[in-house]
Amino acid sequence: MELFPKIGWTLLSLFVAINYGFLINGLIRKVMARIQGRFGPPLWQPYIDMGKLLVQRNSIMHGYMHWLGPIFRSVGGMGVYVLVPVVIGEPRLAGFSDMGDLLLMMYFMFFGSLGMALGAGDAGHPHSPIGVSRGLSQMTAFEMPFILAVVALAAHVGSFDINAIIATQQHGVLSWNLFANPFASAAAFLALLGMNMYAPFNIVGAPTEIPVGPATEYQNSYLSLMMIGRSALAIGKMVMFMDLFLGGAHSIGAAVVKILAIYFWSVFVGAVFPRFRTEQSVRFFLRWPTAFGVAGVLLTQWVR
Amino acid sequence: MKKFDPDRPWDLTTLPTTMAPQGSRPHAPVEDQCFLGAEADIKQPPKLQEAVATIKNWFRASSLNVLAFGTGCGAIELRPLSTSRFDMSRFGIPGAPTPRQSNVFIISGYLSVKTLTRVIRCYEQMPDPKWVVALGSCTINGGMYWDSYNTIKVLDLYLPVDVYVSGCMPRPEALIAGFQYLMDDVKKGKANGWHHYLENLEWYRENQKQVITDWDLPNYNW
Amino acid sequence: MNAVTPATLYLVTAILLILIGLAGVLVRRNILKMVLGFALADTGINLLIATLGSNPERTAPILDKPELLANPSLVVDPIPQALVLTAIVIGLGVTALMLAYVIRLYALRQSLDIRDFGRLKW
Amino acid sequence: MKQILSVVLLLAMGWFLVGLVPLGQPTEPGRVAQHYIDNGIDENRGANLVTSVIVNYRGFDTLGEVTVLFLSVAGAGFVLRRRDGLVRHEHRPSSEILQTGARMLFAPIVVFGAYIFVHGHLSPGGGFQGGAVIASAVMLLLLADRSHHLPHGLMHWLESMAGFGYVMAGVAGLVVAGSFLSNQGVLPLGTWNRLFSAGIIPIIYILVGLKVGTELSSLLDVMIDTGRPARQEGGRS
Amino acid sequence: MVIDPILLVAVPLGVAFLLPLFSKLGRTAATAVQGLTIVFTALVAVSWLPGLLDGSLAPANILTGGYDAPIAINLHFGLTEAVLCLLASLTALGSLSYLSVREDEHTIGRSGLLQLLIMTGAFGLIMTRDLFNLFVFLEIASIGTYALVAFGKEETSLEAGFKYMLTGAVASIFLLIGIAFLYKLTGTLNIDDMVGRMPPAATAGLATVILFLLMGMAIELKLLPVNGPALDLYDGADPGVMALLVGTVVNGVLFAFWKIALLVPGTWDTAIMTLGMVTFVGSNLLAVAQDRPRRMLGYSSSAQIGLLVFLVPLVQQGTVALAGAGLLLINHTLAKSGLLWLSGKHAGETRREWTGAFAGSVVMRTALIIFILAITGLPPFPGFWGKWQVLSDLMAGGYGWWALPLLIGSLLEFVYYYGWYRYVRTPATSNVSARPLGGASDLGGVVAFALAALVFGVWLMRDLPVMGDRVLVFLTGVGLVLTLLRRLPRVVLAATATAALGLAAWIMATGGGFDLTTPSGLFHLLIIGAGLLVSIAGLAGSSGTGERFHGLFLIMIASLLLLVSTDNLLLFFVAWEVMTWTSYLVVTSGRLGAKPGQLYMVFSGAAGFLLLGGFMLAIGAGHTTITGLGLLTGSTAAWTWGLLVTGFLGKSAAWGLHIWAPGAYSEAPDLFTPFLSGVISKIPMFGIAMVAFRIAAGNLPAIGAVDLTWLLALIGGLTAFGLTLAAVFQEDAKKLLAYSSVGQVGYIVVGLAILTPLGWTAAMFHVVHHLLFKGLLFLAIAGVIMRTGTRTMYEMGGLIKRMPVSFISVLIGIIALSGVPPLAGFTGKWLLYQALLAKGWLFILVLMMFSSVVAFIYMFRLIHSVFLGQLKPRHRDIKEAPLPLVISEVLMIAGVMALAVFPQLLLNPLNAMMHTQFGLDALRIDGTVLTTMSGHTLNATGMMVLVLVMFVAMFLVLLLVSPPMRKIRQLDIGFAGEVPPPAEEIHFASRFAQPYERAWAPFLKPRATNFWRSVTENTGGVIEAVRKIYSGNGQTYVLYPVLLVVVFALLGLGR
Repeated sequence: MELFPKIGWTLLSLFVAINYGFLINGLIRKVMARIQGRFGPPLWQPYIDMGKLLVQRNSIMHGYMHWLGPIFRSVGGMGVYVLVPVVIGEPRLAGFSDMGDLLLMMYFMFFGSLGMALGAGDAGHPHSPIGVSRGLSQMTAFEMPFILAVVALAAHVGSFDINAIIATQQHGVLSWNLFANPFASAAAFLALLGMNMYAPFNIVGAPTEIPVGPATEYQNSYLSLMMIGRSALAIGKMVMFMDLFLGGAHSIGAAVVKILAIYFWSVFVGAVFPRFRTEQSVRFFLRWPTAFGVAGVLLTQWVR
Repeated sequence: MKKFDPDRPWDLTTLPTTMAPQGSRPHAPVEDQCFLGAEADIKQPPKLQEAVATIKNWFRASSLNVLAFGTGCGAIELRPLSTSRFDMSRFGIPGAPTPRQSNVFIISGYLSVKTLTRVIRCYEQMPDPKWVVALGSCTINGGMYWDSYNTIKVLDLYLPVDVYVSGCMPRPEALIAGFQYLMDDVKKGKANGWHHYLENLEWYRENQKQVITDWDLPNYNW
Repeated sequence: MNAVTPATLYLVTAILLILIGLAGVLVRRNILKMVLGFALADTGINLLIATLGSNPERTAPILDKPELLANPSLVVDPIPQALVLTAIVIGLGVTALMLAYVIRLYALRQSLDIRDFGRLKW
Repeated sequence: MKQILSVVLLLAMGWFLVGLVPLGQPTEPGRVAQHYIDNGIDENRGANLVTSVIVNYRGFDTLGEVTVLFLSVAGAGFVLRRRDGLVRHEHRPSSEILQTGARMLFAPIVVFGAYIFVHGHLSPGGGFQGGAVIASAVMLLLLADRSHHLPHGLMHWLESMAGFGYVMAGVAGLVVAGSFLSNQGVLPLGTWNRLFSAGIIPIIYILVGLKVGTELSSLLDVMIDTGRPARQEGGRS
Repeated sequence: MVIDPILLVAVPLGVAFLLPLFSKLGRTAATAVQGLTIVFTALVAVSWLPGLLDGSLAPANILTGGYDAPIAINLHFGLTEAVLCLLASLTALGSLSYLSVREDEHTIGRSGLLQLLIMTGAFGLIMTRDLFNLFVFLEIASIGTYALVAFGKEETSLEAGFKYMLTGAVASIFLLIGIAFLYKLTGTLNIDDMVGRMPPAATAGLATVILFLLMGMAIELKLLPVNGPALDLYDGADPGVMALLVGTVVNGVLFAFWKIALLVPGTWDTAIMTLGMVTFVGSNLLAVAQDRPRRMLGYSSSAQIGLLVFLVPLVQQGTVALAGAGLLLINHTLAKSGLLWLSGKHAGETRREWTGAFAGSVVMRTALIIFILAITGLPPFPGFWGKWQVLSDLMAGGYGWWALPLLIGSLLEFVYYYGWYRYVRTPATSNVSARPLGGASDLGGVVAFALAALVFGVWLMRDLPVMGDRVLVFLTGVGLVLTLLRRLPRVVLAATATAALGLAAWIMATGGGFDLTTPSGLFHLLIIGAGLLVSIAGLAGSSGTGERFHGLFLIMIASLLLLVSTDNLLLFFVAWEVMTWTSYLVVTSGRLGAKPGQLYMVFSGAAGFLLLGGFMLAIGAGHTTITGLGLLTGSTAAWTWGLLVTGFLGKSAAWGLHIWAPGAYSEAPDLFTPFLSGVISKIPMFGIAMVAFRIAAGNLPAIGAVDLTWLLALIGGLTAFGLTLAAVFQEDAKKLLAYSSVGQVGYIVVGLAILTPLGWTAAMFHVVHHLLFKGLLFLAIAGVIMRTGTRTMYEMGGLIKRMPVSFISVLIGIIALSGVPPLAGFTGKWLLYQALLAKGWLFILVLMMFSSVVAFIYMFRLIHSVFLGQLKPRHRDIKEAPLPLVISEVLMIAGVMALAVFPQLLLNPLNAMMHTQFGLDALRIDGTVLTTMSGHTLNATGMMVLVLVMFVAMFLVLLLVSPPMRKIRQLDIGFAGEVPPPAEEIHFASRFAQPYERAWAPFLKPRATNFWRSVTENTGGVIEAVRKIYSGNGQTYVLYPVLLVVVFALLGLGR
């Protein structure tokens, strides 16, 4: 595909994805409220919040790194999204996924977090690095089962190429990795709980303890950029999970549904669990999810 | 006017009787002046600008983040607001744990002088525009603390109050009603306490320093 | 050993002297007596060397008589005798030095017990 | 415990040493010894083969021996160089009879010693024996009269010169015959069994005698002179 | 013109007899006469040396008494004797210069005599061929020793001397028994004559006779159980006296033993070798626990003599070349005498009291380290060549197993010598006397011997091809000069070093030395480039470098250049060891570098000996080149590979062997650490790739079901993971980077172990990239340390406002390190993971990926604690790092960015390199797209462009949507309305990863440290128990010879 049409399609796709992320966010609030017996804010409340953030009248800056942090965050989120192919056989929605493979995506996910952490650190608020410390600890922990799961899948096809992994899942629902390699899937979906940072793994921003964690000193336009980044990252991640475990999507509709399904897995878990302390969550991820992951890798080797 | 006597804090006659003088701080950019009540001084803004300002105010009114700061016994009445019975989130009013990200400051009840210093700081760290909701009689005239030696009586002397919710204590429903008023005012651009505070900062400071004898607020907020 | 030859007798005596001397060194704690033990052992060594050159059937290797000069095989091996002389002198030298040491050691610690001279160890 | 172990070990060692007894039985002289017996007179003209061996064939050993003696005297002097911790003997003057007798005996004994080392190449005895006899005379003097002082200057000079003379005699052999301590050609060998015979052997033996005499005397002097330790408390005895 | 060697004995004897008379003339006269005599003897020996060396002179047979042996005593004067006599003369001369200033009124005129006679005794011992004469001279030497040891403090010396006499007397008795019976058995006393006349070995009693003879010699030689008095002597007597003895009596007795060994039947060889080796290893082991340096030197002497005794039968059999043993002996004499003299120059009794010794004296410090390097057998000192010769002869002669204890003993020498030096390097505290004793006038011997050791060692290298290499010789020469001139201003030193390196770089560049398609070319570039960057940074001239840094640095670079370019095992090892000791010296020149330096040296020494073992196996199999290693097969190949790889891993601080690394990295001078981490830790990687894997090319057997390369990869993975985890919990910036460095080396190990073109490409790519970014990090941190004066991270903070360039350096560094796109760290990791996946080592792949994730914690921690958060008030006025540092940093940033945008710059040559190494391509590179052979693509340049575009776009967006923005003050944070406490209290940096620590607690026990601690403690316990045999009781010491005789006899060697 030519470069400029590709850029155009990618921008469009990104725009849709971010909006979808906003809607899902609103939906989550609504759903959570309903679970708790409340009415909840309107579905478009994220848009309102976003609008409000953009029309605040003044803003602060602690330092240049503080200022750059949200940019890293948004670039990281959008980067992840443009690196995944969303719909099978649809180059217009594949973004720049030809630049690299699953590894690139996995490592690019850190880009935003790293920049965000740097920016938060520059703010000089003690809660920011505390949150970062918790986040990093938890992240390394959930990466263990996730890496195991990814390696299991990659080893199965002998490649980190995401299209190759999708290709093996095109023989009916049962050929989805979710069923073909249940151990790896279990590991990955448990890791997803940590990745999405809903309860019980929301110690990072624990409100009232370390108010909103790393983002303590951010406001207004910074937050709006971060919202964009978070939406893109969430959708990108979900698409990646979809590609890895749910056989990808043949149409936009399928993608929308599958993304929603994957996302709400962590939301529903979060709705019923209290919060883990950092070391508890680290230990949690290093126990059963890791064991599942190891089983997944062994399964792959056995199948091969 | 008698000078304020720290030994007789309940003596309301020492309090300033006149309202703050105008114009001691540079005023806000033009788009907001549509609603700042100073229409006489400037020429009527274009319609488009007014429409934009309306939209902006609508956004502001629909997403009021409340700073999680309970000052007095009224704080206990805030909690039910987020429960399923009252559910203030349906108005787009979530809590915000840090002043950097909040828009509304509820002064929930009596305010001791010691707390006042914290309140001032938090208030000044909130981004503009921001609003103060005074909850309960104590914020109006001292209420049952009218003769306390370390409780302020009239909140409006120290921070610009946008909405009073009277009662001792007011029920959560009353607070929600107060919020409705606030949202109406915000939408109409009438809730301009923050602007008033900016403009009359010296006056507020003077009042604040009168009660806060050990003034140790660093002046780098402004 | 069918019969006890004189040489056997000398040798056994020499060995006994050596052993007694060494026993003195190893058992007595008085350093003066240890020195004496070495002197005794030296004597035993000297006797041993001398015996190795001895032969009861022959005479001393001093050819001061014409009949000896004519028949030199009547004399014994002169070398051990020369060696003994050297050994005696060396033994004397060592003993003298040891005694000098004993004097200074006694002056140093007011004791002759070998166990008092064990500050340097390990 | 250690003593018992020592005795046991010594007995074991003795048992191994006794095993050597059969080796020590009389045998014919070895090749070298036979050479000395057969050719000793021809080569050195000294009647006393032992002296020939000591001074000529194994003269290098003897030089070492003299050195050992010299060294032990110097060493004893070195070790005893300090006097701290020692007090001088307070001695009663000995009786006049003893002193006179000792003085009377001194000269004959010295002469006897000289006789022994001068005739070392002819009869039993030699420099060492003669020197020892001379030293015994000195000891007699010292014991008889504790206040007696030896003429240190003279003795040092004699000591040094005798030793140096020995080395020079060796060097003379090196110069004349090309071999250190060689007896060939330095002095005429003379006739067998005469006083003036055997080349430089008597000369060396005289030097050795002087050397040994003075060395042993100095040794006695050093030791007698040190005094006894100052008596103090402490220490096992 | 040669002088008759008999005068060696005659002249000193004659002078000695006259010396009492000379001393009446005055002290100076006596000393002058004595000195002249010794000089004369030295001249005698020297006059023979050239002729004997080139064979134009035949060895002299000197007659005494006018008759030839066996009728009279004869002396022999050949090359060996000449060398030994020369050594004896020189030592005597040095000791004269040392002792003459220490005479008191009692010793004047007396000790000189004894010294002269001891020397003479040694000459006699060396030259005589008569058994009884040998005994006489032995006694002369011994009696002289007995007397002379009374020199100095009586309190200790008399006690030691008396005990020494007691055992000496026993030795005399034993020897006389042996000599008398041998005469009886053979009828002659001449040794050469006797050899032909020895009765058959089965003769009854012969064994007992020989046993007594040998045991007498064993006592004189001070072999293991009977060396107690000798140790006391080293402890108690004046060191100058002991130095004299080492050069004269000890060597003489050793040569006497050589002669007596001629008489001993071959059946005794094993016993002698065992006794010698037990002495070598045992004494060295006991020395480890020794706290008193002088006594430690005694143990060391004992050990060295044991080694030489071990070699005597082998040399006589012709298995080992005499030259090998001779070099060891010369080395020992030079070094040990020098050490003893130096030990007398300081009043310290225990090692602790040696703290900061000689701090004021460049000469003494330099001499001390030269002697220690020499005695521990490092190149270029003679001991190294000796050891190499001996080891190769042992291997070739089928005595390979004996090399094992030899190497172990040598390693123990490292432990205690560098343990001692550690205290010397530690800066003195006020309550320790650091004043050298006795002025500078007695340093003649020390200086001469140090120079002699150096010059002789270098002279031995004259035939090696290395001397022809201009760059090496030039760099080494400049380095030596700079080392000696180290008191010049640092800027001058740094400028000279930079200029020299620049010149070297230019020479190499014009000579095609930087051919990146060959491993040596690549490493040449890395070494010279990193060297230049460090030198440039050194121009800052402040505390980042030790005073002797620049000179040693140049020598080190020369050795590294040699190391990566040679094909010769010997040269490789020489370069390796030179690199080891130069880097050790640089590490110890850090302010607190002494203790970690010791650990570094011990582990490096162990690594070196493992390599030596591996090389020796190869040499034993007949291969002396690195290419020759490829011809090894079967178990030899496996063992060689194992030894080499273990050695290389030890030097690169692989997991389990890493405990030296953090200390050495962090305490090394700040500017050296980048080089240590960037280059020196890569050299073992070069070794694994280019040396060890010559073997692996397909004929490495598997151990059971485990593939050896998989095992290596596992070790690499554990290194990466374990040390990354350890880095997370560090509070010290340099320690954190140190652990990180070592962890990163684990990635390279894994890459190499994969043994595919792609894996090696990944490894080599990482080598280069790690050098760049870790050098950058270390340099930036060095600048920060320089400015803040602390290494503890939580004492810094907020420095981004004061040191922006350093911040950017660290930022780039950690992004590169983390592997986050778009910097080249990702490219390296991508290559590695692709290679691992292709190889199918899944769990190692997981381990590597997981480690790289864990690394995020410490990376953020580093940059946050130092640069972000709250600026401390005391750092409010600090400046950016000095300009030279900034220049170096900018150059490195340029390098990192270049690799990130155009990885093909490096990957193209690497591809070519892999093609020559494997015959296969690793990658296909079309423009900016990398494609592995299995068809996976990565577009690093495109990635970079994408990220940059998005970044700029979002930047503009933020600018656009932001309301007016205010830069607020530092402490204006939302602190619950409170006024924040001072910056120190709200900088969250201390114990940053505490929750993580709690979660990992069961895995965080310092297992490696505990393991090594338990090793040392258990060994220490054994040593403590064993060394109780030296009870200090003279009687016990007499008992041991008797015991030894009985034991040997009971073992069947007697009777």
